Amino acid sequence: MFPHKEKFVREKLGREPNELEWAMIEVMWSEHASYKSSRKWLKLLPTKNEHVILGPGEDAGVVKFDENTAIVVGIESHNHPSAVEPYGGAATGVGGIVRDILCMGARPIALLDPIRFGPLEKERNRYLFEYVVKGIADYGNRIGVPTVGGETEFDESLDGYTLVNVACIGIMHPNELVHSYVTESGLLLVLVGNKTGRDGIYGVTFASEELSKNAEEEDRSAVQIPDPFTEKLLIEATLEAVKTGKVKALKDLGGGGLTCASSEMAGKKGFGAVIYADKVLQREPNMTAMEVMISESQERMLFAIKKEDLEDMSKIFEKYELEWTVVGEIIDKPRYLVYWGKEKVADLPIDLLTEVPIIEWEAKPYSVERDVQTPEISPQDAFLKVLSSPNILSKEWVYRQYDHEVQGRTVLKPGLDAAVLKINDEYGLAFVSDGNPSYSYLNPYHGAMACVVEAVRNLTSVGAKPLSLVDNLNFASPERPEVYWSFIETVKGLRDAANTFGLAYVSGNVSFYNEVGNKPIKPTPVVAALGKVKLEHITTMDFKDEGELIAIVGV
Amino acid sequence: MKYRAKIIVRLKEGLNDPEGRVIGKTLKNLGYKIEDLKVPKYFELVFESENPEKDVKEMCKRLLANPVIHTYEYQIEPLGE
Amino acid sequence: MKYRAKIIVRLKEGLNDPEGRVIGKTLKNLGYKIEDLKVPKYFELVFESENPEKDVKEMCKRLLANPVIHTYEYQIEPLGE
Amino acid sequence: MPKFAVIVFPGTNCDFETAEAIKKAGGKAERVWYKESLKDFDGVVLPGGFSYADYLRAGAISARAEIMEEVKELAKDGKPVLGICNGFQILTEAKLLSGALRPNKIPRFLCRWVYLRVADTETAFTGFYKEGEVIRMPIAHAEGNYYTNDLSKVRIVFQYSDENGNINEEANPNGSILNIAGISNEKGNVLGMMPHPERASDRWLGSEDGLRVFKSMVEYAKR
Ligand SMILES: Nc1ncnc2c1ncn2[C@@H]1O[C@H](COP(=O)(O)OP(=O)(O)O)[C@@H](O)[C@H]1O
Repeated sequence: MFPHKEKFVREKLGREPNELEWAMIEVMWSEHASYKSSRKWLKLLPTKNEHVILGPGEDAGVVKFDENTAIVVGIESHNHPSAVEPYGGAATGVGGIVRDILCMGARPIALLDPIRFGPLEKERNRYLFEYVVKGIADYGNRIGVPTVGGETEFDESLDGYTLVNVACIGIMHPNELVHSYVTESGLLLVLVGNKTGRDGIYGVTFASEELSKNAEEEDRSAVQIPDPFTEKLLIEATLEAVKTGKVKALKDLGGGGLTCASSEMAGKKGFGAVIYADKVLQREPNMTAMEVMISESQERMLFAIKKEDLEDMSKIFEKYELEWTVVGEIIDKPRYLVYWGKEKVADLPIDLLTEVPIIEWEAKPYSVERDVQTPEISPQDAFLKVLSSPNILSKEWVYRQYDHEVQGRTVLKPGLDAAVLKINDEYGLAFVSDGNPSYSYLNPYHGAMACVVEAVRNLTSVGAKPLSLVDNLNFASPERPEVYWSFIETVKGLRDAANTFGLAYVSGNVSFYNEVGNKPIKPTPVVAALGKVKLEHITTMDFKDEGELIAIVGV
Repeated sequence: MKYRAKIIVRLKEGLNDPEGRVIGKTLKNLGYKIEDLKVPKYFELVFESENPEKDVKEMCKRLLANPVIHTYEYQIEPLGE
Repeated sequence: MKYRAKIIVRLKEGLNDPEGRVIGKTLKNLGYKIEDLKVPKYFELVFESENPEKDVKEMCKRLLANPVIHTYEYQIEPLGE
Repeated sequence: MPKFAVIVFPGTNCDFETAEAIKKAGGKAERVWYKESLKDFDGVVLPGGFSYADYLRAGAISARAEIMEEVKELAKDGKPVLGICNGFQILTEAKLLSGALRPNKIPRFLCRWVYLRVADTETAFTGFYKEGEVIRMPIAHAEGNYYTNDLSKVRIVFQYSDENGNINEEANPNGSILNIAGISNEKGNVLGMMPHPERASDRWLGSEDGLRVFKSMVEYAKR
């Protein structure tokens, strides 16, 4: 997919990579891991202001709430896996974003789930809807992180498909921030959590391609069985380990598995790594080095710690009955070496994995305000039609299945304009997500702006002052010129709207290749926003008393 | 005709099975020498059909199992009218 | 000796089974003529034992079934050393 | 000041806020990992959550942990033992309370606020309530449908009701017999309840009705 990839790699390496090396390069160069088609444009987004402690670039963003409190926030999509296995796909989507928050050193305290489906008239769409919700519920509830809001939307264009986005926030003291990269050599790399199996092999490349017609039957390796039990133990063990101050770097294993986590951890500041792949605990017999290196088995975390701290750390992992092994070491040369027993099975310059060239696809504008027919309909009928649309109906069926109160912080619960979580005795954090693919389809630039504006309006409706934003960009294949153009327009819209409010994006996610049967989805940017509100000043949307005046303010 | 079907839905070989693992471990802690424990899904149904085998297969594909991660097996016995 | 046991844990007669009811209803909505659907719990285990029958009974009593609401049945087959 | 252990099993997830509520009610609270000991405590709380992810049956696996032997000793000594949600499920599975908690009548997880009628004010946990009082608390469970074949062994403490304290089918969120939301043993020192009093112990979270469960427990433990 990168036109001169093979030539580039061979020239840089001075030889032909072996099979394992190719596999690792393949994974790291996938759209999902490298952002090669989007990186250039994402640079347009504002990412700094007085609230930002850490912007995009690591597993999640960090926002200052007050002197003693930092809020970590991130958003992820799990569209492809959820379309083939809604329960496991959605559940592991929750697991992934929760670990992203966790690996900054923060306790995950709330989730939002913007989810989208085809029309409910069809059996397959109902099946996807029911099991996506069940997957999110079963996972979020079991790990004790409340799902406090989200969106549920149905649209013709998603027939047979689903967009599952999940945003998560965490809380920590600013001093507890742990980075996802190392700044010294000699550290041990310790892999903690679930054993590694053959699941998710080539998951990232899967997420970087269109779904085939027979996806359901074929893609067993692309989905994983969720294990919220282990995730919950990982959360507690990781937080206990972080509190000791002995965790030098931390990353969760998601797309790209061990290859991605360890190479990014080592490579970011110019170090390298040796990986002893055979030391990775394996769930299935006869696994190869390649399978171990790129498996996307869930519920695993990679810790970088000093040799002398290994014993203390291992006690924590063992207290929580988690399995762990030392799987490698940080070296001061920028190389990436993999051993299988005594045999060296891969030897690459690390930047061949971590510094992937960008791609720019052809972008072709389509005429905005596409020629849609304005339906001939009486105001009465239109009114009824709108009110009876599943997009307007109460989403109670969804959020009643979510524990939205666990951890004892949820002041404003689902069903209102935004959720509010109590952060201390005086202040709360408002959290909301918005997307509107119908607007984005008609005019991607204005549609993107509308997402930001709506999120900000929802924050203000509960009395909160906006703090920061994250964005999740769900698009079809960037190789389609009109899609790529709509992507660029969307980013510009996000940029301009945020600048208007003086807001910054601290984290985000891009998911391309969302299509089924050769049909692109509508451009679907989703924005999640954080705000700060004095508990005394929280407002809700219900009328409070008879005789109150009703006014509309605005243009 | 009426039939009774017993359907077992299993996770495909090699997939992570946290529930089986946790229950197996608990039995080990209670002193039993468990080598392997699985908790497949199990359905018993009584239904009317002209074509029971086709119906059962379909029910598995459409609802009871997900071919991406599951295999299934079934037994059908006639129960008379 | 090694054995394989298959254990089925059922709700006692007369107790309603909300899960079975919902799955049954969903299948009816998909057009099948379901008269009854149950989802007993089902365990398959491989274990070592001197006294397999006693062990399986005990495991059921101590963990796998709750005597307040469940009955259980099992099959055991030897697997050799 | 009486000191309570809040037991943390793998998968327990309401331990922090439960400990907070106990402190707010005037007690000392310590989170205790299930491998540790319960010596030196004046009472025990088994908080909500998903111990062992609810695998097998909610509460079944935790109920077989060694620490439950110590909980039984404490209960025998007349000290207060409170099980909330998953804690209630564990107490029934451990036979500290009779009956069983079955899947909800609509077999899904259900998170919402309910009204409860206080049916028994003589237990260690209800001293601060008035008999027949109607209070508000949230529930959040998938297996809260209480069943027993021997009602003579239970003291009904809380029942799901409507706003006015009527016990009826509409007010029953999960199918429990007699709308039971909480029961205690004969002595009144072991209580299991599905609703979450710790989530109703702060005015910002919607109600402080639950705090009195902990206040009553603290007061009882002082005796
Ligand atoms: N998937 C979901 N998960 C949790 N809460 C949801 C979900 N979908 C909708 N909600 C909640 O339902 C309420 C109404 O949602 P929505 O119709 O999107 O609101 P609005 O139209 O006011 O933006 C919000 O409080 C929202 O958080």
